[in-house]
Amino acid sequence: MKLDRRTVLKSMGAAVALPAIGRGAQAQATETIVIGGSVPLSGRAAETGLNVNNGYLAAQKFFNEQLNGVEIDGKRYKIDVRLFDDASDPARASTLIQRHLDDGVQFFLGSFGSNIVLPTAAIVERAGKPMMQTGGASDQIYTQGYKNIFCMFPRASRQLYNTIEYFKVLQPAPKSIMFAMANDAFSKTLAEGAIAFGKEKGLPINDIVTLPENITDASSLVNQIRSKKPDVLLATTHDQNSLLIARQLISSNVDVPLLYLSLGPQLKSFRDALGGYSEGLYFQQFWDERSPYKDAFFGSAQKFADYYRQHFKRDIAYHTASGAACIVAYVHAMKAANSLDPAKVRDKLATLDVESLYGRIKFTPEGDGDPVHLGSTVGQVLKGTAEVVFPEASRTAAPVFPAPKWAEKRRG
Amino acid sequence: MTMQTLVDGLVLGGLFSLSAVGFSLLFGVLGVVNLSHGAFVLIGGYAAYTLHEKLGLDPLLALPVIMLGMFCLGYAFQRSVIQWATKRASLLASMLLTYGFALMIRNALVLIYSPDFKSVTPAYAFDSLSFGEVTVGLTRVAALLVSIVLLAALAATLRYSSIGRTIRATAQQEQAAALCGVNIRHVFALTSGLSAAFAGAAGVAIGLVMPFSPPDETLWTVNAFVVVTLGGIGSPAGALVGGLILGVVNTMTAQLIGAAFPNAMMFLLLVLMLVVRPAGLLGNSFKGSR
Amino acid sequence: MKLFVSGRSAWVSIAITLAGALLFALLPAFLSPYGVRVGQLFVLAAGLAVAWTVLGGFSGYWSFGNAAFVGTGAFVAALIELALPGWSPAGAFTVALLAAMLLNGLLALVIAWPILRLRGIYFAIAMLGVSQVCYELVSNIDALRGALGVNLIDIVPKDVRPERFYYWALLLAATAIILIAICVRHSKLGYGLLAIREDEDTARMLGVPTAPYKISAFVISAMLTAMMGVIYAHNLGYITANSVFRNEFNLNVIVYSLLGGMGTIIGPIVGAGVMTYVTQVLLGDLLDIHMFITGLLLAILVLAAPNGLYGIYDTYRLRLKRQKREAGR
Amino acid sequence: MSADVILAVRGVSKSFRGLKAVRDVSFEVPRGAICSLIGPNGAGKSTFFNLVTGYFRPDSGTILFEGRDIAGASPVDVAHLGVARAFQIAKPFPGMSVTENVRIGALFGRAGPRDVEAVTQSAMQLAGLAELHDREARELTVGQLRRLEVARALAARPSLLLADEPCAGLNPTETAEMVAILRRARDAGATVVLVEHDMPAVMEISDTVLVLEAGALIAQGAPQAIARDPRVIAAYLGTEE
Repeated sequence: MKLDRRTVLKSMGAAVALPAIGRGAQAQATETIVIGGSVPLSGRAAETGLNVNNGYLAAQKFFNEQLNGVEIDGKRYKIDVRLFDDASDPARASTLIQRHLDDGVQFFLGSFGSNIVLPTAAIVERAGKPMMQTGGASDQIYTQGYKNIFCMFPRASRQLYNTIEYFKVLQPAPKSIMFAMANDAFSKTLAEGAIAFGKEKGLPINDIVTLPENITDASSLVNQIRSKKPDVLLATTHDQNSLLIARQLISSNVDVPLLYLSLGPQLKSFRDALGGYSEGLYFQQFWDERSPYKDAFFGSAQKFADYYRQHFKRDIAYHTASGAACIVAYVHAMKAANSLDPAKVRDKLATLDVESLYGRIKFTPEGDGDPVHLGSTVGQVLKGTAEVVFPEASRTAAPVFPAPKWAEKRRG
Repeated sequence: MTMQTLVDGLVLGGLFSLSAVGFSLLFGVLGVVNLSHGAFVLIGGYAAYTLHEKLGLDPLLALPVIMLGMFCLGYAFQRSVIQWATKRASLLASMLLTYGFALMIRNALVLIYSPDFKSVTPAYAFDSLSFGEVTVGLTRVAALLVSIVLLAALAATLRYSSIGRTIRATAQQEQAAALCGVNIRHVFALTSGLSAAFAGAAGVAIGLVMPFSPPDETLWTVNAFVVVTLGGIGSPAGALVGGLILGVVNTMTAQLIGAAFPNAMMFLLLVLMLVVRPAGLLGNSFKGSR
Repeated sequence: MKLFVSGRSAWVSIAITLAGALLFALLPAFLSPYGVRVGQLFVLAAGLAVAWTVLGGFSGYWSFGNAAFVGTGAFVAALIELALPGWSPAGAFTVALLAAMLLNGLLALVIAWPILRLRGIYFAIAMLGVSQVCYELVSNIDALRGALGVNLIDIVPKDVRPERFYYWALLLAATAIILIAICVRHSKLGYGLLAIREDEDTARMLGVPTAPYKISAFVISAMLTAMMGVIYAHNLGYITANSVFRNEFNLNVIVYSLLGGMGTIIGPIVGAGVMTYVTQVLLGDLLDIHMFITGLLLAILVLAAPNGLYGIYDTYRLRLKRQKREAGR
Repeated sequence: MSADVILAVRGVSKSFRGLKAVRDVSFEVPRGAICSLIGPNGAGKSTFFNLVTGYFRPDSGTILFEGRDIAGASPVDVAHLGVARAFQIAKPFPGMSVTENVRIGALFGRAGPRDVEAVTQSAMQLAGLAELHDREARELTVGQLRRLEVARALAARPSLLLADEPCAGLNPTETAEMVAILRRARDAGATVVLVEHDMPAVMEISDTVLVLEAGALIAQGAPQAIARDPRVIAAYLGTEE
């Protein structure tokens, strides 16, 4: 996975210089489309960073090895994804993105974390190159008037629309809903968007708790739940914190009829850690490998997952799929533009409407994912697997509400 | 509800105490501020995870093994690296050295275990104990007990055993101890070994109670700072007092001011304490408070 | 009263600094935009490190919490800009910058009195605590927007490329910091601080008013650090508490000084240059082990060259001097 | 108190955790004198210096410097009033040149800002350091360091110089040099109080000798008289009990 600077430069030269100079001389050499970008492989965001990273690389591998590259305007190209670790440091990310730009990279992939994505997006936007990303969903990115930045997710404040719709149709209707949000840009915007939408829909959102970004103890949240007895707890927390909250709720024997942890139960390691207690937990489901999506290259979501598992050891996650979908989106746009001109590819990205392994790729005019097609569904852990339970159109299983109490699960 | 919060705080405090006592010992005896302490704590946690996953060994049974391993690691760390740094550079510079090691350990943990969180969940991880209105998770109670037993054992070792007496004498009068034929390097390394062993034990207890991932090392180093500053330097009692106070402050702040504020309160307390009484409530058990 | 105690060497240093700054100002003409961005990182690092040196290097009070001033400066500026919506970018920026520096000076003044009574490791810990408190408060108080993040106004003139503009802005600020550091070093204040570093009790007996001197240095250091923080934040354009209250800001400034030479002004500049080159350029490609290598470098630095590059040069220089003297006899 | 008494100590006591380091000591030092403070180790000589320079606050008693009570004043204030101290273990600033070291003394002493250079130069001249002006402090020998220590103290233009064992560890040539320097300092206008173990030097230089034992002043007078005083001899040799 290590990149050698010399090979980077060499292949950049191939990608950039050759189309301009005579093509004929080296017609037999395979040309490459270089796609550059950064991911956080160290620091707090490394966990998701690695998923995004693997998604990018899996798609690259698939296109190059299974499809022998991609054909655009009658020529075959290999895809060359060049990534570096930005260590979640925005200054480092900006510097290294600039290096890619200087080296002539025409297409970019995004990092993870809005405070990294936004400064790098500003640089790429100014240079007039497109950026496909799957890690910066905070609303701030989409209020800058950027034209070249596209995200596989809807902006954070719109991501829980389906979830709120689901709460609306719950029977019996919940009498009180509690929100707990981690204190970072993403989790906060996610929750605040949902709260605003929920209140608009007339949901009884009675309590809002802000948690630190990283917690070592969730007992105060547990105590509040114990005393207020909400019917629904929606926690927008990252998986490590979600697990801590779940464990403390279980061991304190405090039940919530609908426990929704936005990040966590999607992961197999999370469900394994909780064993039988994970049964009935709700979560934000962006993607499931069993989704009936057709993909022009991979075939289907399921086939992508199978391919990934053959070649990568790390568990698959929805960020893996959305990462791969970034490359797929690029290839669709390049084919549609029949060109590798970044401005033309950008125009095709903006009007893209195509089904992929990750879902129907369609962006809003501001560049974030369409909230209907790329928004999240409501997931629930049922019989140990992560199922989609809402909206009904994409349902893989019927929801269970209220979920069984801890005591029932303890008995087995 | 207040009772519950208090108990939650004390239980959390037990973990803080155990996680800080090694740091405190090293600081008190050698004057070395070990910024890789949190990384040592995590090594203990990951060791417990590995033994539990691969051999099915219960973390509480694995505890002595891990402490022994960590003791050797700490002993070697002092004899090879820290000793060299404190001799050639300053104590402040040795802080940077240990920061370098923290970075290396953290990176190594990411490479070995991936950046994903890990958790150790034995069968009893989800059980709880109830006393009237108050309910506490069983693993948390176990962690608290481990803390108290180990801290008491350490206190007894320092007070009554010959090794403990030598360590205390060396801390107070390094040169005098050397004149009396004490092998200072050996004693310092023993202290460092003990420090690491207790860091490892804390890692096991933490692993039992909560999920962890490599970036957490910063958290446990910083917590150790606060505990030591609150309680006092170099003594198990200081670590216990500091840890329990910190735990209670943590849960009480979350309950009364807001769940987001325990950390702010904790550091505010740290700064206030440094200003009012830099050597902590119980003072420096070795060097006489300033 | 005379500005400088050791007048000649002060003016020589000032001249060298101005010449150097001019040279650096011309560099973007020869560098790729990437080179300019690396230049930004270097100038930022050098400015922060020299600002740290005014207290840490001169007086020996090692602050492990200068990120407090970077972050507080950045957020004060951002929030003030939010409060001045109708203003021209240049006007709003100027007000924000001055206010950020002033407020950080005040913050430093308020905490200086209790905190500077602590010495050595206790001062270091207390500053670490201060930076954490600032971080936690900015992240957790909604009005301060540390968690959600905040956009800063765009102050780049239309026909200037942003990487160049910020390179020059950071360079200008860093030059100002270096010049101020030189003035401090060669003034009575500087001599007093050096005396404090060598032996605070002796300094007091020589009549050095230690408390006001330490506080002055602390306030200057905080204001200069905040100035860098404000420009850095504008360069990013959007910041969350995590972007500016970075542990790296706390520790790297010390690393630069140690590497280059503690207590000198040239030391942190050289250290910043070397470390920026190594971590951003040499290790820029390494995906998963750059943190490991940075840690290793730190360890080697402390173990092998505890007095830094300047220490190596200094030993060599002393030996030359001695040889010359002996030869002259 | 007559005008030519520069330092008057009245009934000063100081104890640490019950240990009486200085007990009820009173004496006067006339302006322009060289006065030596002798006594066995632990007799309280250094504590006494620390009391005068404001490093410790006496438990009781007054210390009048030029008629002003300085007991408990801060070291900085005491220094500004004109009391300078040369330490037993020389504490120069090692990374600085000899000139810079002496200059710090001048800067924070009583010379006007415009006179700093002149004062620095004359103090170096007086201490015989002119030739070593660009040498760095860490390059100096023990004897040179001791002279640097005195020069730095003198550069403050003190009216009272407290010298803590200026001759300790010096060879006879260096000791003679130091005695000459202290004489020149006195001639330049400073009253000198020194703590010293080197008896020949004490006998040669002192106008008055004060003897401390176990914190108490047991004798004072001209050097010859002190040398014959049975209490002093007993204090040094130990009484037969």
